[in-house]
Amino acid sequence: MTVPTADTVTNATATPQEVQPYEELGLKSDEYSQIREILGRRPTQTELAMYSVMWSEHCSYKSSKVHLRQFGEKAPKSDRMLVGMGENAGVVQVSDTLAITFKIESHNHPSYVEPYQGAATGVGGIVRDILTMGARPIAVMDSLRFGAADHPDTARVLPGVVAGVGGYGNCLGLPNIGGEVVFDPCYQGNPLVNALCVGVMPTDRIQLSAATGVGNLVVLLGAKTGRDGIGGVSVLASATFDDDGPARRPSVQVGDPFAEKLLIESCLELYDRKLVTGIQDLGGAGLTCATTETAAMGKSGMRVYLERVPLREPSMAPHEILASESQERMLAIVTPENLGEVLALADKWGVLATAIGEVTEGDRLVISWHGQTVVDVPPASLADEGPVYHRPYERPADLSIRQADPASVLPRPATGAELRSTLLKLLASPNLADKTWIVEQYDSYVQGNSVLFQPEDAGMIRLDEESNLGVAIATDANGRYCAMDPYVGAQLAYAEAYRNVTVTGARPIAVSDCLNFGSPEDPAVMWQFSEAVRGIADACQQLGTPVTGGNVSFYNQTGQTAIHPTPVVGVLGLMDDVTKRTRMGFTADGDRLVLLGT
Amino acid sequence: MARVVVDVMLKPEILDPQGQAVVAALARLGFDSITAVRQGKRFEVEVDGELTDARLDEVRQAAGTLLANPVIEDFDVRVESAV
Amino acid sequence: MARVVVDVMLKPEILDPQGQAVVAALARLGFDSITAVRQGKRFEVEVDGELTDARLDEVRQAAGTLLANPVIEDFDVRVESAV
Amino acid sequence: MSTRIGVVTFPGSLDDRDAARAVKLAGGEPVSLWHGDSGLKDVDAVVLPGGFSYGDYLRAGAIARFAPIMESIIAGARAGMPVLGICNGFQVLCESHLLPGALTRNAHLHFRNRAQSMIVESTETAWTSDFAAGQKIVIPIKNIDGRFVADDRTLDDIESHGQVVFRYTNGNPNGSMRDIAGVSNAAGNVVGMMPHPEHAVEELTGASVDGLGLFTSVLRKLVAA
Ligand SMILES: Nc1ncnc2c1ncn2[C@@H]1O[C@H](COP(=O)(O)OP(=O)(O)O)[C@@H](O)[C@H]1O
Repeated sequence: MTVPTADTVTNATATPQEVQPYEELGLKSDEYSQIREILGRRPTQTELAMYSVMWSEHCSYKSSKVHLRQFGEKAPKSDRMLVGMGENAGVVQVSDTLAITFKIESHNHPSYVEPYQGAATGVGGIVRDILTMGARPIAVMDSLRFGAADHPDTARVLPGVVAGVGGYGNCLGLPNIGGEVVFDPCYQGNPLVNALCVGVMPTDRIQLSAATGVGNLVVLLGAKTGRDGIGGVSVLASATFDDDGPARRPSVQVGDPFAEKLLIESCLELYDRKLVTGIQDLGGAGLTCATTETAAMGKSGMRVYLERVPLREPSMAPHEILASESQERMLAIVTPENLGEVLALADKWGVLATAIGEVTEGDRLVISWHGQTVVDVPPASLADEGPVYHRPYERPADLSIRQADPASVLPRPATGAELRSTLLKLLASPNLADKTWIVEQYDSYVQGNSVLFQPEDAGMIRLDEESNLGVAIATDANGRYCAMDPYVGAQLAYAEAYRNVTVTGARPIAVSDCLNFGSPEDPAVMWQFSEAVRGIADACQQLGTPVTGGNVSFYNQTGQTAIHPTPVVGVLGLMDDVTKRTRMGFTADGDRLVLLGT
Repeated sequence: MARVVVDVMLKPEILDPQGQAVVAALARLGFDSITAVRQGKRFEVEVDGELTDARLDEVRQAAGTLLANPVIEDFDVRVESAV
Repeated sequence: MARVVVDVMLKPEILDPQGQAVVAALARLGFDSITAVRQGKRFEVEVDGELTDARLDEVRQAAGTLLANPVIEDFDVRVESAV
Repeated sequence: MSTRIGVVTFPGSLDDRDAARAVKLAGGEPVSLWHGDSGLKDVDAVVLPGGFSYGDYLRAGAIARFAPIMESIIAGARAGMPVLGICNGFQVLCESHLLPGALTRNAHLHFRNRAQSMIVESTETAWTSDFAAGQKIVIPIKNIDGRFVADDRTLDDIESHGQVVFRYTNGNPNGSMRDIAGVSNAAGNVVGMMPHPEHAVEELTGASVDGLGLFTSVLRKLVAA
């Protein structure tokens, strides 16, 4: 194969006037100018692709950052927090020797395009986040929202999503211990697929993502890199290939849970043998994100040789290799002495491992491809110093009208017959109906530690067979409440998850959230978002449980119509003795029923 | 009655974990002249009555709507002939 | 390099729930001239070097040992030709 | 000296730790065996655990069947060593032709996870002597390729020789022919079953403790031998 020439740093310096498709890549003209200013020249094509993905809403949190700060500022004091927000997932201490990490994340849009693979890779992604922290993943949950139950497209999306969540999680050997299924026409073109994973680790095995130690090697573990999920940067393709080059640019990622299972086992063995000094999973924005974030976190430089990256398709261009979202990959930082052992261990599990670069002096990320330098940037400018927006927000104009029409004005059933028909209507509603046909597609027994699972209000997992220490988790959300009042609605979701954990006997200690909203460019949506965040942060303070991590998903809307604001809240509780758990059902004849609360 | 075959294969650039697992197993078993395997689906479709152009078209449409997901798969429709 | 195709289908007497599900779904979608569907697997196998009889035999053996389970499946090996 | 029961880990095995826990709770000594090794470490019996070996790609159990360790296990099984295949392990044993029939996609095409009732039909095997014939037990199932199939002659044959070990009752969860949940070889030392006895060994986490019987049966037999 002859190597096509790439747009190099030298070339970029020499051709400042070249017109670049930054708008097609989703960058605003002031963002583009900012990039030129940072670099002191125009970006190379590869650099432009990297900035475009790293400065996207998805990676940079540019619209949500200013609001999310409240989670830190208002956080109640907790001496359990070993790792806070900022790393891949927060870590909380649960005993002298054990720590827990958990997080919830969305994979909404991909699940609409290809329900099975979208949902499957959503599970795969959150599991890698947990693995990255040094934890063994021990359970998953899924919080799902679809359009009307009787809409034909729901018949396409729902079975695929459920099969995908199950197909991936079951194959990894992760018990599914709970979740939600909600139907509402507002999710018709924007189903929500939020997956949660929880993992456990000895406190001395926590891993961080910083690339440190000049001379240490950067090792790529796992699957070969293909053209998965590079839809965003495909506009650059025409500049690289002539017309007969590869035409299709799939933005769909295909999951390989078997590869991920091997990745999990090999990484856990790497951690136990203390063979890595830093590690980061590859998710959105693939290698771009992993290299810039590890370098920025370590406040170091990095040198990467792209031609060493094992490719599924040899014709891939540098920007494609860097933007690829091929699944089941991790990036590890390894000392040169340990490299041999790392490669041998990976080989034992049948996992591909390749040294693709090294940690360097200074603060530049330099990437070459067949001897041509295609990237030379300060990594922090991509990872941490992206644009931050204070987007305008404004209370939606129709909110007062909505609020003027509360449930309390609806007619109440007055007779026995009316009551009966109301009850039957409720029982027949898809949102209240039995979910067995969904949850029985998920393995709830694997690992042999599932103490509570469907149909219980919260899932509970035993962590230690000797001490019977365990954790309970529940996720909840109510988009309709939030549409009426996002501040109170988010707090109600929080309170519900909190209660669901508490009724098992566990004590809530931490919160993770997944904030699903419409377009941040719509001031009404931005208002809903800011209110929901404020609601959760205030609730954290009142209830004394901090947010340890989460995820924001914007642009869940069709045309001008956004979904209901849907913050999903997951609460984690600690159970000192899982044999003392309280089940949901009646246990003995003659027991009294007592109603607590208002 | 006629028999039409629809072959559905993952697009070449889409990851095919099954094919990869198969080729690795074949190598372990010593079948080493086999260098690559891709796994897809084969549907044998029976069509009522004579195989008119319209009916064949219907099969093609069925393939594009249900048998294959064009986002990740290519398909090929052909009238079965003795091999 | 040569490409050999291996088709693997469930034996006719073995229930094929996938095929049945497909035909039911097609009927719901209004494709009613399709009366039966059976779903099997198609493997595209790349063979190194020239396709000698010995190499083709190797593929046949691979099909009988690994690609198909003779308890429930039949297989067919053929050299790919343009359609 | 305690009785050693090997539990094999293939790439993609999931219930290996659970099988080891069950062996221990029953009073045996679990010994982990690696797919790539060929020695059996002097174990007295072997459990092939559940999971998705090799991702269940191609066919469930088809690739694991050719793992190096399987040569020793096949030889041991032929020589009378007790072998239990659970779920994916059952699939591996059928693919190895140590057991008759095959396991195919569930008739409803879905993965199914539930606590399932079944009847113990044969107490003559190495793994079921602690049960009473006709005993009804509850054990979880969780699989997508669990539908047992074989031709009519084979089915008649194994029924007449008492090789049907477990039969589903109160509803067939996957369309298995003649409601078969587990079978044995003619000698009774090799048993395969889709339900997961290792997930029915503790009240706290299992659907029952009925699964312990399989492990206590084989331990009793081995001690007596
Ligand atoms: N998508 C899902 N994944 C896993 N478990 C689910 C899912 N949806 C519902 N469940 C579980 O099914 C049970 C019943 O759910 P649901 O009817 O929503 O009850 P509730 O209204 O009490 O939350 C709960 O245990 C819940 O965790």
